[in-house]
Parts: sequence; structure tokens; C-alpha cells
Amino acid sequence: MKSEVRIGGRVRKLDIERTGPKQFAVVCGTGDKIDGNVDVDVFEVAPNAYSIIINGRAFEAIVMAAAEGVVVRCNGHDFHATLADPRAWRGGRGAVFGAEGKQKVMAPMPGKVVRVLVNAGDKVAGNQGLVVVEAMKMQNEIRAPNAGTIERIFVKEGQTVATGELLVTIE
Amino acid sequence: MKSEVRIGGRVRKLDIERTGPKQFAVVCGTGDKIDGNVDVDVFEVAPNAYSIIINGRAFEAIVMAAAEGVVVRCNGHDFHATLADPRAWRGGRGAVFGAEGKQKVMAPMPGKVVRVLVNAGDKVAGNQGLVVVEAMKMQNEIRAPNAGTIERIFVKEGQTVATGELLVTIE
Amino acid sequence: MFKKLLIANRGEIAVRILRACRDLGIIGVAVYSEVDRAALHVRLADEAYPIGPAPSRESYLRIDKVIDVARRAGCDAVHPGYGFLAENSELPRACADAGLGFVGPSADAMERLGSKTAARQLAYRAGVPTVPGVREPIPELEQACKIASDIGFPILLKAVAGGGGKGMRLVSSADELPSAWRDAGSEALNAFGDGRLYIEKYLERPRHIEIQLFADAHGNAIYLGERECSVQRRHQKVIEEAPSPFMTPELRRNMGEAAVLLGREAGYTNAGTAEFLVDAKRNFYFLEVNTRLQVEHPVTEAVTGLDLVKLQLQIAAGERLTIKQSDVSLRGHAMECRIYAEDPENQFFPSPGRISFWRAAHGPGIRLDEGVYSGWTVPGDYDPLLAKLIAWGADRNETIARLRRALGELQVVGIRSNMSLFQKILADAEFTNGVIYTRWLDERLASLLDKDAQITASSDESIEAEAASIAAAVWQAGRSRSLEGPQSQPMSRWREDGRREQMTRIPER
Amino acid sequence: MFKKLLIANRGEIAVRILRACRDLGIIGVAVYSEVDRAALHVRLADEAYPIGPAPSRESYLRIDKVIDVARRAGCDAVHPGYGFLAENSELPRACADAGLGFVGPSADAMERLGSKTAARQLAYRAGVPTVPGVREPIPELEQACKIASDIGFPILLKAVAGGGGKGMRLVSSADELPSAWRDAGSEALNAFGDGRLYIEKYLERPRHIEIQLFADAHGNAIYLGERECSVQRRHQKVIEEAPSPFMTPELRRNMGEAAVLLGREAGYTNAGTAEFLVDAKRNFYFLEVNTRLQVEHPVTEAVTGLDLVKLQLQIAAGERLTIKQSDVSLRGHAMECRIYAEDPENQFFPSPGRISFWRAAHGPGIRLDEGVYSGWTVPGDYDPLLAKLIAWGADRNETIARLRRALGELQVVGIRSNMSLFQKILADAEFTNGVIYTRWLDERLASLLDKDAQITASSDESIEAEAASIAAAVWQAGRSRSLEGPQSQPMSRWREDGRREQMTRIPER
Repeated sequence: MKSEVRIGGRVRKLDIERTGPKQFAVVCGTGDKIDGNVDVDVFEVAPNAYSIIINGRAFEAIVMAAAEGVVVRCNGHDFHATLADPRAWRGGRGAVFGAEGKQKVMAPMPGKVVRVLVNAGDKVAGNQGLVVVEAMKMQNEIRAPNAGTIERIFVKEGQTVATGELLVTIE
Repeated sequence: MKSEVRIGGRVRKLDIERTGPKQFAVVCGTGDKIDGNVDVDVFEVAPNAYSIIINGRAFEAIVMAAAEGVVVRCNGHDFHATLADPRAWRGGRGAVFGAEGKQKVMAPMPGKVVRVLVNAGDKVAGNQGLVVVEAMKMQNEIRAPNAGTIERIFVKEGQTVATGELLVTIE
Repeated sequence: MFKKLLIANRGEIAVRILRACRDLGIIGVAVYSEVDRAALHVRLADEAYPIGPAPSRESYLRIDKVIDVARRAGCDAVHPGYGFLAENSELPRACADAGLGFVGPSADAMERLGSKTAARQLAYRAGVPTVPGVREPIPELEQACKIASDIGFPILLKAVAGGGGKGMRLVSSADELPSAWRDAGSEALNAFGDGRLYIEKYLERPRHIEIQLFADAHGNAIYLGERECSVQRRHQKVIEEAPSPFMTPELRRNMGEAAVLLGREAGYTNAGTAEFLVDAKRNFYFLEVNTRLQVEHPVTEAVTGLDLVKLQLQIAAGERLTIKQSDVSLRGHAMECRIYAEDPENQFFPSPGRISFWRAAHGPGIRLDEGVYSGWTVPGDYDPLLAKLIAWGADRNETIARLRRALGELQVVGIRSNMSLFQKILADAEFTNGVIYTRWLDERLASLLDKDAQITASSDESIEAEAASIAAAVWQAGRSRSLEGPQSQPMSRWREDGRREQMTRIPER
Repeated sequence: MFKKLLIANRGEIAVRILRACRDLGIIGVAVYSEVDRAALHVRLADEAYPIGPAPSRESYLRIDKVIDVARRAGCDAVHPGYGFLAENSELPRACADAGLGFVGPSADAMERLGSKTAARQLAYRAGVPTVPGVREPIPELEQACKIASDIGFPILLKAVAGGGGKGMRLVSSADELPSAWRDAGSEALNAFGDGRLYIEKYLERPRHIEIQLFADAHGNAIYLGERECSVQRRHQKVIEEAPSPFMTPELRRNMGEAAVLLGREAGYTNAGTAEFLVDAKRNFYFLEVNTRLQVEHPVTEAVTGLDLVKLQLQIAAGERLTIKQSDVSLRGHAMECRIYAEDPENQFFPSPGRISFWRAAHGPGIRLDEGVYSGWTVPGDYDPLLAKLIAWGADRNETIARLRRALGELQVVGIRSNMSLFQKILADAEFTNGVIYTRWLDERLASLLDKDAQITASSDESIEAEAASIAAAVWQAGRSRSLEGPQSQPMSRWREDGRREQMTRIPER
């Protein structure tokens, strides 16, 4: 199976073949540090946890779904990776990594809205507080990613919210 | 679901109802220490691992399939339990716990037969060595459960055996 | 000694106290809220009783329910742990009324030292120096504004009933005061059921160093050395260690004796911690006494070789301290990381949810005090502390090395945790040189988390990034397969495509 | 210090050495056989290379492959762990030829002390007492029969190359000798590639007490106290502790100095262990020197506060010992249980297979050195040691209590382990009083395992038996469900039957 993974400014094309019930061989695209001639042996040692051996170097990686793409923790370092739809690549259309549109501010965790700090129509600066959500006994201020104008507020004080629930949109 | 469990000389009739994705209520038969009026709350905390609360008393139990029935490790004590087919009990026929026939001596673990100590037709005493199987760097002497006459030997020296593979039958 | 102990708490500290019960042959009784039925402290308890719905005000903060369970279960004492009811003097009173022992100080001593303002008045009388500030709870915002401008900014707003950084705010200017006053008050009310605040002068670059105190009911009191807890994020301790890298034997003796003096003045018994700020000239200022076991007690256990919960239980049962001050000796160095369910890459937002996989860390010098396990769903209703990872080593460097090794082994899958932050702190030269103070982490945090400033190992061109890409791709392949079924057409087609492509690939180098 | 270390081993000891590498900033290189690709030591390594098929003679015992990997990977030293090649003097020779460091003694010193017969000759010359016996390998059974009857039964057959109870047999009479000779020889050949045996007089109720020795290449040698390993099953150590409950300061000094003397006589460097038998009158008899790190080294680490693998690496790198004999002090008490994949309820048969679930034990005073994890399939090709559980406490009683607590927490699902045996030993009055000797467990085993003699808690009428029945029934219900599919008819019908029965049940009391 083919796959395309972006980490930071780097997109890698990878080709994965299952070699055992929990084991995979991976061929990396040309131009990478480790090219197609290098053996990459991946073993799924637990759900979402992998032991990877690249030419003798051993890595432990765990993969967690994130808001956009996945977070991979590899030998103590966290990487944010986005995955292209392999079908898109297979069709030769190249990778499509989501373009930014209107800012949607979502609850990063479940909790209770204890304060709404803005009104629709307010101009906000980047990093300005929008909503305070209480979770795990902490008051967490959810902030604007970038400057803009509040389009709509979807929650009110006292309401409980789930992870990913839309709080505010900013134009 | 109804169930019938024997531990030692004691057979218990139990009625299990699922109360949550991993939670169960159990009603014990009359005559048990904890009768039908006592709440028993069971939570499957991991595959084959249970947290059990009986009237406030908390237990941790893990269940492992054994040659006959299961071994249950409960708060540090090991119990060998045999389970009746619930359908048998449901039909009113009562529990059937397998009767003993000809002695079948099986390999208790995978390994290599390094020595066969008896011949077909030999009379053997209880606990007499029959076959030596090497596993995990140890030479393990498999012994006769009871006295009898060797009926047939199914393995030869140098052969590898799997768990449960028949080694010897004794009449 | 007690026969049966009710533990009025949850999480890692309930597990810690249950372990002490096991060691002493005491029957350990857990209580649990509706979301905690399968919690580790329930699994490991000898007995466990439900105590109400998830919100702590309806369960773990309900003294009446705690006392009722203790009575019904036939307990002879109650251990409050830390947090929840631990510093609420109504609990020891209710225990006394019910004929139950309480593992902690008397209600009176708790009130004399537990209120920060009362404790500072007592310190003032005893001649122990304190940080400038107002020792009474401040009723209204207006008065707070006046006091703050009298003392001069920056000031700290602190909860009278507080602890653990909750209900605490640093205020740099008069503009910030109203919103900080509101947030701190509401946080304190939620956490402790008491929203009252007081004000304290904020010192420049002070260290947080605290003394572990033990006193029995027979007039014996000792101190078990210090803990340095200067690595804090927003007044919440993140890393603690013993001994302090800044300590001298003379300072330890002076601070220890001041702590013992405060304990004696207050008629204090059981475990307590006197918290101090220490400035660059090694002047110390008394802050407050925590009238309970501290989260960070394991680092003291590691260097003294003593079991602090065991000592607590012995003293609460009326026994004499079996050790004198001269018996207390410190060996090596210990350090603790508080593993929280929070996301350092995303403003430290809490991250409750199901831990699909948890791999603990082990080996020489490593202790883990945990409240979670593989498969446990961390509720969003309580403190985000998952576990405490403690390392001991012959010296501070060995301890840091072991802690880093263990952090590399610890894996939490399913929720986010602050483990990556610890790796960055422990690799930081200022930290390894012991140049830390209470605001150090808040000031350093941005650069520690700055991706550009990170070591090249984590750049997108690194071999780790390559391995991470591979893991992400294999993860996706596994998911595609499970979505489509193991033997379905599309997967096989892809696989064949892959083979074909591999075979016809022309090396481009 | 070395930059890159090859670890020529697997399992918990490979993990232990990797942890030391991490602590010291050394790149740790693992090797693995075909069945060990997903083993913990491979997961935790910095680099990992395959070295052949599962049988150890084709992989972990292949010096040529080990050296080849070390060269290709650019290692500067090899650590052999224990077992496998650890006491094969060809390895240090091959390392020297390849310009690699070896973490252990020189080949010559290994030969002088590693062969039991050579070591006893050396002890004889140095005036250290030994157990009566024949110091040369015995070529044929006939000679063995003659020597045995000269010394007088009972005698011990022991492997010249041996250790860990492998290739060792107690022989009580001449009748038993031929079969014991055959079995011990074949076991020794399989385990060490050397089937030669010798004979030793078997003492009555001796204790096994050993001295940990360290010597550097600059003439400095120290002993790090003793370990008592008298709890053995068929000459295989099961529980080890430090200090020995039988020890006196004088005996420790005498045995320690004897061990240092032997080391000096042999020109020994690095870690070694001098094993002794000690009789009831505290006479000690030298047995042998293990020229490697011992399985049970963690108990010494716990009481001395030293990292023995770190010391090994420093000495192997040519550094001087940084501690003198007077710096060695012992604190508290430590004890280790060897958790094996074997079934104590069924003749201790090995139990390889998949660990479907593994819960470690943690908390105060607990260390775990493990080679396995949840989901790992324990191969049938190697030693059945899964992990070592080590407890430290202020005294022996606290240590035993903590160990029992931790054994209660440790869970292994999927394969059998010997954990239930440890609970029985640690609860035994003879053991807790320290009345142990090398045959103690073999003599006591039948009664410890006897179900009738067990405490009432495990009888079939106990509440634990009730809970176990409930667990078995719920387990079966879960399996029935999965066999029939989640929403199938039979299950629903049963469930309804159950509900109906419950409702119409008439209480019979």
C-alpha cells in the first residue's frame, strides 16, 4: 500500500507491504535519507505502537490521531504528521493537504464552559482568549489562533462540551 | 446467562447478566456464602481480568484456560475450576463433569523429546517418569498420573512436540 | 495499629495508601464515584464502596458519605490523602464524633496552620520570617486593589484554603487584577469549596524549598530534610527533588528547626510540610504549612529510606516516633516528575479519555506511583495527575540520567501527556546546573517548546522524522485494512500496485 | 568511556544493560534471533541486528556472529550479560583479536577462576577452605562411581562450565548415579556446550552465601557485602537477599577478604561473585567464582546504592574504582524473586507462549527488571526467566511485606508463572525467621504446594473461591457471546431466561 506523509516541510512517499501478522516492510521514496535500497522492518508491538528498525537503527513509535492528521511520538520526540489519501496519490493527482479557510475554534477536550469572553462581531487579536472551559479542575482559556472578527458563538456559559465541539467561528 | 462452576468439591450455580459494555451483575445460587440477595458487581478491566465487588469486598481475578476447565487466580490464590455446559444445565440435566477413562499423557508445553523412558507393554507406577521433554533449556520429566500398563507411545527421541500433543497412553 | 482504614481519595494517592495498608496488614477500604468503578484504587482495594456521582462535590468531598461508609464497613480510621478533604478541618472533627481515627493533625492544629493567614501570624509570633503581604482573607476586589498597590506589584493572589497552584494568580499590574481576582476565586471555590483570597508580595527569582515535618502525640518532632520544588508551571509543581541542589547543611538545619518550631507552636501532630521561599542569599521566608501528605513525598522516602505513609499511620494510631533527628540521614538524590494528562504542545489543555495502552518504566532507581492502567478511561472530573515517576541515583546527575531513561520507556497511548516537556526540561543546561527558581519554567517554557530551537534530532529531516513518517504510514495502512476488511479487493489491488511500482522503479540517484 | 556497546544477550539482562547504556550516554546495540524480533531488548535498543535462528547455538552462542555485528555496527566493546557466552573465555579472546573491549575479566583470569576445578585449586593454594570433592573433570561414569563412594553419599554432580543449577544433580546413592550422570552431562552440553562434570561432597543444611567482588585494572579490589541465595529449587536460585539474615560483621569481613584474596591471586578484574556454603557454625567453604554479573545483582545495588553495571563498564573502560572498601555501606534489606514462566502446580513445567496481559507492580520500595511486555510471545527456546521483582525495605520484615504486596499486584495472563509459589514461601514462618538452607525449599515444597495444608482462604468454601467461581462464569459468558456473535439468538434467550428465573425465584432460607 502506498502512502504519503508530511512532517513539517517534508513530504515522504512510502510503500508498505505486510510481511507477517504484525510485521511490515517499508520502501521509502528516493531522495530520502534512507532510499529504496534500505531495509525497513516495522513490527506492531501493541495497538498503535511500533518497533522500527532502519538499517540497524531501532526506533519506538506510537501514533495517535490528532485534530488534523496524527501525532507520532518517536524515540521521545513528538512529530505532527499529516497523511494524504493514498487513492489521491495513486490516481496521480498528487497530495492534497487541506487549505486554511474560516477559523473554526473547537473544544480541545471535554468540559464545562465557565465563561464566554467575546461577543459576535468583536474584533479579536491572535492568541486572545475566547472561551474558558473547565476540565480536570482547571480553567482553560481557549484562544483565537489568528486575528479576525467573531462570526458566531456556538456555546453559552454553564454548557458542557465534547472534544471537537465547535465553540466559535472567526472570519 | 446461567452457569455452573465447580471448584474443589463445591459446585456453584450462577446467573450472569450484562449491565454495561464491560460490566456484569451476578446472582449466586442459594446456599452459597453470598446468596441471591447480595449484589455482585463484576467489571472486566482487561481481557480475562476482572474486578469483582461482593457486598463491598473487592477481588481481582484473572482466568486462564487450562487442560480441563480454567485456572482462576483470585487475590493471589490459584483455583482450578471446571465449567459445565450451560445448555446442559438449562435443559435440567444437571452438570456433567467428565469421567476418567484411559490415561492420556500429553505434552504440557512445547519442546523436544530428548528421552523416552518406557516401552509399550511396560508396567508403570504412579509418578513414574515416561518421557523427558526439553523446553526453555530445562529437561522436564513427564510422569504417569497413575499406575498402569503402557498402551502406546506416540513420540520418539529427537521429535518436537506441541502443547497438548499426545505422548503416551496408559491402560 | 489500625485494623481497617478508609481512604477518602482516588487516583495515585489512594493507590499509594492502599500499598501502605498491604505492607502493614491493614484492611484498605476504597470509596469510588460513579466514573471510578474500574479505577486502579478500586481494583487494588480490599473493600470498595460507591460514594456518589462523578462531580467531587457529590462524592469525594462529601464528609457525611465518607463517615457513613467508614462506619458501615467497620473502619477504625480515615486517611484523607491530599486534595479533596485533606485540609478540611471538618473531616477530623467528624471522625472524632464518629469515634474514628484520623490520619493527620487535630482539627485545631489544622486550623492553626492550615489557613495561610493564621499560619503566617503564628510564624510572626515565633520569629520565623515570612513574605510581605496581608495575612487576612480579603473580602472584596476594591480592598484587594488597595492592598496590592500598597505592597507594590507584582503580587500573588492566593486561596486561603488552597494548595497545588489552584486559586492562585500572579498579577503584574492593576489592570490585570479584576479578571485574576474573579478566576482565582472561582477556581478556589470549585477546588476547595472556599473562594476566599489573600495577597502576597512576589519575590524575584526565589526558590521553593519545603521541609518535611513529622510530630507524634508525645511531644517528639523531627524534620526529614527538604524538597526543592522550584520547577513550577503557573504555580503548579512540575518537578520536585531532594536534596535541593542549593542547600547547605547549615541552611537545612536552620530551616528544619524553624519548621519544627512552627509545628510545636501549633501543637501539630502527624506529617506536615513547611513551605519556604529562599532567595539568592539563602534567606528563607515562610510561606505556609501543608497539613497533609504531599504529592512529592516519594523523593523524601527515596533519600531517607523511610516510608512516610507508614509513619503517618503509626503516629495517628498513637505510637511514638521510632526515630530521632540524629537517626535521619540522607543518601543520594531523588527527583519526581508529575505525569499529567495534558498537552504541552497545545497550551497544556487537559486530555482526559481512554488510555488504550500504557507501558510503565522500570529498572534500577525507578519508582512509579500510578493511578492508571492500560484500558482505563481517565475521567474529566478530577485532577489530571496520571502517575508520578520517581528516580533515585547516587548523585543528581545519575538521578537525571535515570529519569530521562525512564521517561523514554514510559508510553501513554490514547491521551496526551506532558512527558515530552520533561525530556526538554531535563536536557536543559540551566536545569541540570540547578539554576532554577519558581518562575524559571514559566519564563523558559516558550523557548523549550519552540520547535525551531529544538535539537536537530527532531527536525523534519532527521532520521527520527523518517521513522515517524514510516510509523504514520503503517498506522494508516492498518486502519485502511480494518475499514475494508482483511481480504477485500482494494487492499490487494494496492498491494499489487505497490509490488509492480517497486519492480519498475528506476533509481534516480 | 565506551561510545557504543554490543550486548550479546537477550531478555531481562539485555534490557538491564541497555538501561545502563542510556544512563551513561552509551549507544546500546542489541542482537536478536529470529523469534526475538519484537523482544523488549530490541524495542528499547538504539540499534538492533539479527544474528540467526531461534536455537541459541545458532544465534546467541555464536561468537563469530557477535563479533561480526560488533564490527559492522562500529561498537567499541561487548557486554556478555550472564548465561550464553558470559563465561566462555573464547569471547574475550575474540574481542581482543577484533580490537573490542570486553566487559568482564581477561580470558586468562576467567579460565583461572571460571573453571570450578581450577578455582578450587587456587583457593586451596590461597588457604581459603573448600568443600571436599574432586577438583578435576571426571572423564567416565566408572571413575565417578569410585570417587563418589570414596567421598561418601550424598554427593553433587556439577558441570565444569556450569552455573544456575544447570547440569547439576544431587545423588543420594550409587543406584541413582548412572541416570544422574547422563542427565547432568546432557543438560550441561546443551546449556554450555561443555558436558564435563565433577563431584563434590554435599553438606547438611548449608546456606548459600556469596560475596560480590569488584576489581579494577589498577590493583584495587573491593567487596560489596554478601547475598544469601539459600532458597533454591533443584539447585536453581529462587529468592535472593542482601544482607544475609545469618550474617555477622565479622563473618562478612572474613568472607569478603577471602573473596578479594581469590580475586587478587587470579589477577581478576571487573565484577565477580565468590560463592560459599556456610554451615550452622558459620564456617564457610568456597564453592566457585562466577566470572560475570549475577542474575541477583539488584539486591546488592539496592543495599549499597551502587549501579553494578555502571561499575562494570567503568572498569572495562580502564577507569579506576572510585570507591574504597570503607566507602561501601549497607542500608536496609533487599530481596529478589525470579519470576519464571513455569507452573508450580504442575511439576514446574515450563510455560512459554503469548502473554496476553501483563500488569507490573510498582510503588514504594519496588523495582522490576523485566524482559517481557503485554502481547509478547515468550519463546520456548531460552531460559524461562520473565522478570525479577526486587523489594527494598528498612528491614527484612518491611522488605518481605513489600514483596508480597508487589506479587499481589503483578499479573501475568496467558502463560503460567511461579508467582503463587513466592506468596507461599514469603508467608512461611521458617522463611520469615530466616531458617533457610540450600535444600530448604526442596524439602518444604511438597507441603507448601499441598492444597490441604493451605490457609483456609483458598479452600473451596472461601469467599475467594466464590469470587473465582464468579470470574470463571463471567469469563465463560464472554466467550459464549463471542462465539455466537454479539446479538445472536441463543445469548438473548439465555439472558431472558435468567431474568425470568431471577424474578420468580423464591428465597429458600
